Amino acid sequence: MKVLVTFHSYFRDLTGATQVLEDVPSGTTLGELVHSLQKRFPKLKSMERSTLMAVDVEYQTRDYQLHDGDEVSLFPPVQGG
Amino acid sequence: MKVLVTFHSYFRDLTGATQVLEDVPSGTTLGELVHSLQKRFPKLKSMERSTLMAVDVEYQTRDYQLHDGDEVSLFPPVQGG
Amino acid sequence: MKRWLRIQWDPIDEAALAHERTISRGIGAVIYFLGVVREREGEANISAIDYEAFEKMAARQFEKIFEAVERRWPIESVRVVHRIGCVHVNEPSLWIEVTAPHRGEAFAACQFIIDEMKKVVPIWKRPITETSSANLDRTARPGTNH
Amino acid sequence: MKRWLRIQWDPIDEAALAHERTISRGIGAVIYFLGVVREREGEANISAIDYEAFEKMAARQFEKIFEAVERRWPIESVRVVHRIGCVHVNEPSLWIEVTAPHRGEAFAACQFIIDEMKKVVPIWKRPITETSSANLDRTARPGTNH
Repeated sequence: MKVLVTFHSYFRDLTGATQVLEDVPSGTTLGELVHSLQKRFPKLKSMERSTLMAVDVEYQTRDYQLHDGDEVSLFPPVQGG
Repeated sequence: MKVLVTFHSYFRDLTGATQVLEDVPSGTTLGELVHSLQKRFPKLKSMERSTLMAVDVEYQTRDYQLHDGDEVSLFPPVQGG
Repeated sequence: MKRWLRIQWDPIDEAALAHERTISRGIGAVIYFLGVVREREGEANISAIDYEAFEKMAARQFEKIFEAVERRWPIESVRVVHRIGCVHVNEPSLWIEVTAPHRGEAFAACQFIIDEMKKVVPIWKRPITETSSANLDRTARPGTNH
Repeated sequence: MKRWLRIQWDPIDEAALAHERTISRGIGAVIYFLGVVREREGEANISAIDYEAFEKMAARQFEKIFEAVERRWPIESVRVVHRIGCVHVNEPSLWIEVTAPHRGEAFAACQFIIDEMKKVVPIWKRPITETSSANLDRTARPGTNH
């Protein structure tokens, strides 16, 4: 299934990408997706403990089961204000 | 010695007066002055526990020793805001 | 700490007050508080509150509050306006502005000013109901047809 | 509870926002908070902050904060404006207004909104120093000569 991943803030700099379209097996979790992205983008791995994950407009945890067409966002800690 | 007493807020209504000029013996305390005013204005006596006392622009307690020319203010609890 | 107090009969002009604000490049937080006259005062519906101040003492007591604020928090400026006379429901009787490097101290100082004011500043209120409003002569501003 | 959110590139127009305020006759307290960009960001002196938002998610997260406010306090209205793009030192990046019957709940809700925003609303900042400001192309507003 296809999952669109968007990087926000300096995660764009770490990955050199704004968005990547991923093809993942059915049943893949958000944690597994992030793990595979960290392999491809080693600088993302260095931010592992500061990575926030969302699907559509809601925060999700690593065990979230992805669905075809999900829009995933990865970003560093937020800093509004 | 002469002391000018001003009543604020509904203490004016209780006494029927805005100001009274009092002639008191040297050494009189603020408490003694207020006591004598409560005799003259019985409705003021009923507010005894809710009476705030100031000399010039500072709060004072009953044992404050009055001076000639002091400007005393008596008023109910404040309600700014 | 910059301090600025006005006890005034005129309506509080929020736009003008905001326009007059100056802040240094170290300021991160500005708080405004508006105290507004509510329709409900205790059990009764009112149409206005008639505020009275012992102005000279009110100014001194505010000054002492400002001194306490300065001792406790790194506040850059405090401005306070308290209106007196007849203030109708929905109109502000009190306007406070606090500017500070960080919001924590700005919120703390602003609440402190209000709390202390309600304890020590000699201002009193008289609720005006529809029936009592015929009897408002004594609230007239001196020298004006208020 | 009335809720109103704007995430905008344009400068925050305090006067217009204050002018648009409507309050019922039960309101006793209005609080405004302005978050202003400070010159000092950590160890460095900056000239501006470039704010970026994931807008759709930011709107949803603010909505959840507003829902939490409504559950906890009797607030009449909340209005929030967060500016994005390049905000210079001394300019506000955040404007919040809370109206409520009493000041206690208004102060509590206003601080809660800021605290929660800083935890969950996807907005990020990039400090702009004099030397980095030549490199501001990507902060340009889409479709304008910003």
